[in-house]
Amino acid sequence: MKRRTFLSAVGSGLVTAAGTALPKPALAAGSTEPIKLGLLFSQSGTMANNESLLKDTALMTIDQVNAKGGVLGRQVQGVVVDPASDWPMYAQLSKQLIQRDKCAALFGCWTSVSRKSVLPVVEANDSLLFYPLHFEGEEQSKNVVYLNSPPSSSVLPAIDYLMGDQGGNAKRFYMIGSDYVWPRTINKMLKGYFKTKNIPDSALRERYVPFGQSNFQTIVREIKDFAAQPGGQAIVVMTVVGDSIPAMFKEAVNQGIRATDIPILGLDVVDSDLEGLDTKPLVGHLSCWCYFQNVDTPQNTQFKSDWKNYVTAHGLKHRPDMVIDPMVSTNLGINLWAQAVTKAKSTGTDAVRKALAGQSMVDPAGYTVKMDPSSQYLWRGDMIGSINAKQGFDILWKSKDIVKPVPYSPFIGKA
Amino acid sequence: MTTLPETAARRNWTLSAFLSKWMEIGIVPVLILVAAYLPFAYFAIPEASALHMSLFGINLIGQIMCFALLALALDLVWGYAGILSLGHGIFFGIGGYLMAIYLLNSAYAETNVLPDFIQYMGTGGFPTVWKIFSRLDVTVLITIVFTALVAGVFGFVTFRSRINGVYLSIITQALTYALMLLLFINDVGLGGNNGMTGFTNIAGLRIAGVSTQIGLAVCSCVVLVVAYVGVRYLAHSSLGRALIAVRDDEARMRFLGYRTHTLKLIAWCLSAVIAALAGMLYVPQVGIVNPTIVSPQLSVEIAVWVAIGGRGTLIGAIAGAILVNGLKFWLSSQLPEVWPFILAGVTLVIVVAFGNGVWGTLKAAGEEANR
Amino acid sequence: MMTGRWLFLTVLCWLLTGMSTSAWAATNHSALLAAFCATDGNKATALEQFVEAGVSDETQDQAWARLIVDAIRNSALVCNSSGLVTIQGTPPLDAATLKTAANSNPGDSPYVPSIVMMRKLMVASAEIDLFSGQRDTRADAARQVDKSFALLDPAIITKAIKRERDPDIASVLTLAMAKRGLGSNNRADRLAAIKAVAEVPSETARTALANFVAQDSVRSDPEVLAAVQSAIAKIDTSLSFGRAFSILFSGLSYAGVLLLTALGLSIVFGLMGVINLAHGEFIMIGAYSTYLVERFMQAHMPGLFDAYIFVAIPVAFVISAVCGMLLEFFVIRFLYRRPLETLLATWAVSIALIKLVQVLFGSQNVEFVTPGFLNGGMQVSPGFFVTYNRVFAIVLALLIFLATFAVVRLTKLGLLMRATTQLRDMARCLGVAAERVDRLAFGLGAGLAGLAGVVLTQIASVNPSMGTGFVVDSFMVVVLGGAGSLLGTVVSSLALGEINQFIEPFYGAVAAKVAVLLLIVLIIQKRPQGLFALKTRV
Amino acid sequence: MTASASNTAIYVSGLNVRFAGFAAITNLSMELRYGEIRAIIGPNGAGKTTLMDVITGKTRPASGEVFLDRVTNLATLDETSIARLGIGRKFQKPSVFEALLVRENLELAIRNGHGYADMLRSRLKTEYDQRIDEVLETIGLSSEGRRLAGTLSHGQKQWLEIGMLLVADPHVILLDEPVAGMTDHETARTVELIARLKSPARAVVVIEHDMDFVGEIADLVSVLHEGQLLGEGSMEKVRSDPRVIQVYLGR
Repeated sequence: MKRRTFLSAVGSGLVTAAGTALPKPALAAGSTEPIKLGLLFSQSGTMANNESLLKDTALMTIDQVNAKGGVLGRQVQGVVVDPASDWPMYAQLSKQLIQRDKCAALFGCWTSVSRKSVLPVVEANDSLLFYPLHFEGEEQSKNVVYLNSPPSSSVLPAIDYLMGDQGGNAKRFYMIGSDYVWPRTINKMLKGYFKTKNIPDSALRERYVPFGQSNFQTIVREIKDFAAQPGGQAIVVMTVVGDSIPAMFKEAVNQGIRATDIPILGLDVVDSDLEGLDTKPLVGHLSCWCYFQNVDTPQNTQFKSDWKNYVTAHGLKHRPDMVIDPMVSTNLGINLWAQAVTKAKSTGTDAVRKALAGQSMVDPAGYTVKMDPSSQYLWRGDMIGSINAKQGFDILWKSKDIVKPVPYSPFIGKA
Repeated sequence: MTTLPETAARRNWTLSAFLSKWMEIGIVPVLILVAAYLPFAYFAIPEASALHMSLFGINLIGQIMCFALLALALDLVWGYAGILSLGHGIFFGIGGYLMAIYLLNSAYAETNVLPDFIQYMGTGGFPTVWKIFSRLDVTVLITIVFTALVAGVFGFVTFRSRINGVYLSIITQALTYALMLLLFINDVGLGGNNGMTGFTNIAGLRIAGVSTQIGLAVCSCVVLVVAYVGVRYLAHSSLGRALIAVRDDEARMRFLGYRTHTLKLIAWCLSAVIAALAGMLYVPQVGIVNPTIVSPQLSVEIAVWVAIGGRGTLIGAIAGAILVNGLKFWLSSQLPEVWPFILAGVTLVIVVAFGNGVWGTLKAAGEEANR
Repeated sequence: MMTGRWLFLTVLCWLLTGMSTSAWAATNHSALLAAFCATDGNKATALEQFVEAGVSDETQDQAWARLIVDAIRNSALVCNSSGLVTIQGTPPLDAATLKTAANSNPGDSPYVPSIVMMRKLMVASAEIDLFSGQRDTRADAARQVDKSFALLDPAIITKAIKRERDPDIASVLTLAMAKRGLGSNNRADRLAAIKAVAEVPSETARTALANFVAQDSVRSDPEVLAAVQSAIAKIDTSLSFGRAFSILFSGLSYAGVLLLTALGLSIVFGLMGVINLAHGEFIMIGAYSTYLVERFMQAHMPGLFDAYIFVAIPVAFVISAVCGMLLEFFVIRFLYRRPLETLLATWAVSIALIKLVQVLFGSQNVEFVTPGFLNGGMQVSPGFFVTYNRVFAIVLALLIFLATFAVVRLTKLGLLMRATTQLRDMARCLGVAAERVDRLAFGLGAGLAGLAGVVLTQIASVNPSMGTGFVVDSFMVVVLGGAGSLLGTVVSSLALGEINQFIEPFYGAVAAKVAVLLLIVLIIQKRPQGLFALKTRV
Repeated sequence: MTASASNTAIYVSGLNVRFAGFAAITNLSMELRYGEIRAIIGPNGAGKTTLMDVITGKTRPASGEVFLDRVTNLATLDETSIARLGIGRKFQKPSVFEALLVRENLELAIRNGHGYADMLRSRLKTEYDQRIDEVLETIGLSSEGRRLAGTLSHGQKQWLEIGMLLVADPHVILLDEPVAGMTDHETARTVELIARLKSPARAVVVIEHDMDFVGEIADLVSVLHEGQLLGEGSMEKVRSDPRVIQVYLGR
């Protein structure tokens, strides 16, 4: 087989590394050596504090799977690497995980940019990347499993709510985001959506700040200005990420903005961003995810206590009493993968992909999530959370049932 | 380099002496051997054997070669003309981005899918300027010219107004920083923070293809060899000596009737072009280009590679780059926590204790032995 | 005639409310709660009932209503499936009796008020406060009611005005009532309202009028239209002044940051010629020292907690100064002859420091509890709102600069510093203990960076790599100002700060930064020695 | 020789130079002629070196003229162009390129900044090579040609620098304290060397403190004091000049 690879490669130059690298785990099925899962989460650099949460969640879940006897009678082993928040390194290490470590599948990435740098690698090697974050959508690869909602199924309901009576009939929208693909795409979609609601462009404003921007003086002043214009209630759709979130909130509070005057819908705000902030003046600002840790279900109580025990048992730096949506997504991802492998009786990409279609389970948010057979997106519930005085979110609104994921939003004019 | 054949007769052969004299030529066949070995190591040698190299490893070597090229470029201006540029990331970046534009063009030609950043910018297609970059050879040519032009303009103005030493370093760093910030803006139209990715083919070959990847790695080695030979020739011509003279006492050179800023400009532009070539080779191998490749961090790091290897010795620069990056790739996957400390420690020791780096020290020892 | 009608109305309202309240005391609270919790019931009306209770004369009703409204605001009120209504807490209380609740079933989550409801709640509790005993409470409440005059309940306000003893509060309330005239169709009311609203120009006032003028009934009435338009014009002018001031102000605060971060460098680089790429890390060290001080005081002397920022100033200075001297002793002093090597060495130090802090504190942002007196800000003039943390930064920057200037210009150390750093060999010959002076100078530079760190904890995010962002800027400031000239540093940071903030509103933060960087590079081309440098021999 | 002695090489008139306030040279006028060796003496801060800086274009005068051959105004040119006009200078502290070989130093001097493309061709023109050999002979470093200039003794460096002037064969040579810190033996050799520099087509200017040395070499001596010309003439004449004695020799 080596020789054939050699010839064909020389002949056409079109043989992928898959030829040599991937069949291994597929063939090895039934043997007793552990099945490897690549965990591609940064433990250093700007993304470290977020992604290391997911790394440990993944390891915890793998332990749980193994505790239940592993899959196909084999133990599962997580191979941890550190891309150090350096986007090209993600591509680099994903290659290493697939080709050198022969991982059956990858779990990883937080930012879209990291996913996009891994994408060509998993496609070239025909492997699977399980991606636990909500993101801009507009993408569908047979080599990526999307565990969180695309905007059209998570963001739009929240917008609708704010435009309704309960939300205060928002008529004007100030969109402030970090300058990269996720906010840009979200806002493009929103603009398309607002058109259908006959909201004039004069009632919209779009601003972007660089990553890690911490000075929001000018922006907040502009927001106050914007809100003072006639034409109805103004709200802020905030898609800034990371360091910028607390900075933006602080400045807004300092300049006297309250949710009752100008509500802020922070699409990427999770409990961890509120750590250390005095949230009393922030009460009422909103966020929307598929899961908030205050949701009251037995599954959630279970998951939260599992996490608490795991953190304390392994003496991890994380807060034991804080669980955020991406962690839940990671957990779901690994479990669904395990189910799929068991069903397929193989770890080969194709088999797993087939088996994955239609897999379902009950998630901590209380919904029965299920994998969309066509798009490889996960059907999940949707929630709107309202910041409370206790640095957390109260659940303001829940979708009745799981929402159909729409990868390609109809509101984004295709170029 | 300063010892000449006739004295070689009365050498007493020490290792350092041998290395310092012969490796400067010897590195050429070594690199060529590596280049020749790569495809062999992948295809012919069975996976079981220790000599076999995974595509991953080969790809790594390819990238490291690009860094070595980058270090070589910096050593030319720093080691010889005495210009410590903290802005070579700019030229690296220019090369990388222009290459990326070409790759996107050819990807579009194949798949007919526009990259997402073009889509959400809503321009509905590539800027017309990009059409020029639809062929590899043309792209390479334009990149060389363009880089030389940019470097030329900056160099001319700066050297003219006699900005040098510390000030020049700081200015170049500021410019690098500025460029990075610019590239982060999506409205600039180069993909912002995500940069550009999703390349499918280069010059008709599938970019992820084994032989393409190996080919690129080999190509990097070859370019490195060629660049090394060229730069070494220049360094040993009396133009090179003039550069050294400028480095050590620019004013004096003026009183000898030299237009020192012209001398510097020549070295500067050449170096910039080499850096750009490094970028062009680097991007298709990592499969993504984004603003971090013009981060001030990287640009300083290049200087560190050179310093560690020993500046003004070309081969030292190459050795330094290979050493540091090899270690980096190895360690940052093994024990990421420790890597920065090691790098810092080594740099400090070298800078404080052995001013002229590993190779420089070796050389000195070598000449000591010959005296 | 007009007033007559008002009088009549108010009397009527008063009678009504009076009756209802007296009727009130009898009926029990649980009915109200039931109404509020009823899935089909209208929460808004239920809330009004609570308020009525709150403003009734029965003190225990008042107290109860106050408690319930607060409970709802803090989303602590639970409508149990069992029909029982409880207030979350330990122990949970029965909302009706305020006795410890028998059992509140965990499955039931509290009622979370929507934004609209929150607005109502805000007014509601303000309205209740209007009847409290404390004057200040009433004053605040009045201001609150005035701010959201559109939502207030006229009956209650009139009642409040009637019994209000304090003329100021009363007048505020009357103003609020008058503003409601915007809603009426009576021209006189409208004109009065316009006058009332325009009295204190502000963004909200403008919004109110702008929305008002959008109505056709207003457009059709030339007199009102004229009035409202002139009012809007008046507001706009004062707002635009405010806007100009705010730009100047933010420029000033940006300049303050630049000055702080550059000051240390202007000594280390400007005077000593050391390219300290670890400068940013000294800033970071200063910030983390502040963090330690904060944690410590929170744990051991919570009483004085707010003062931690001042305690941190000397601590941060000393810690980073010591780090600086260590660096000088172990590395820099070997490199004074080779400035470019100091660049590499300090870079190495910086990455090591960053990693070290990452290992010790983790790479995430450390969050600071802002001292009370730095929270919020004040409306200086319409449209010109200054936040206290920025004022703090500016003031501190100024003080620190003056101190540094004094040290360098007036003290013996300063003299020795300038001597050694400028004519190293000469000073040595003159028997100046150059080594010690160098160390002190470098320490001073590092210490100043540390101080910058202290201030930055209040206005920027603090993490191990925070320093890298400041290095380039600081160098630019020093280079532009002219190496070794403290005044130059001030001037250049001022200029850069203002320019930057002037550009930002139009082209955004990044463009502003880039523009400034390029500008500097251009200036350097013309004046390689910076703005403030003397023409000297060689 | 007497013929050429009359024609002016450097013509300075009404020269003023200021640094941050203080006046280094005030209203100085003097002529340097071909074929003579001129010594310029004066206490520190008299403006000797500053004068050289002005002639070689290192410093721009506040006012006044500096002409070469009465035609080219040097005050408007930069160092490079002035050097290319054939004005060579030797600095006070030996400034040879220590990282280069002795030969390479001379090579740089002989190329005199012409033809960068040509410099890429490593081989040197044979006539250049011969010239360099001669000069090495003259400065007595023939056997040191392949040594690093940095390894030379102080005196040898001084000679090498003079050699660098010789190979370039300039019309005007300015020497700033050529024998400072030399042993008597070295000084003697330097005197010979400088004597060789003298030719009808060349003006040689020497700044020196060592009076005996000046006496040995100089045809004419100019005394500067506080940026002004105090006196001019033969050594004897100058020595006997009371003002000179008072401000300078007196001490």
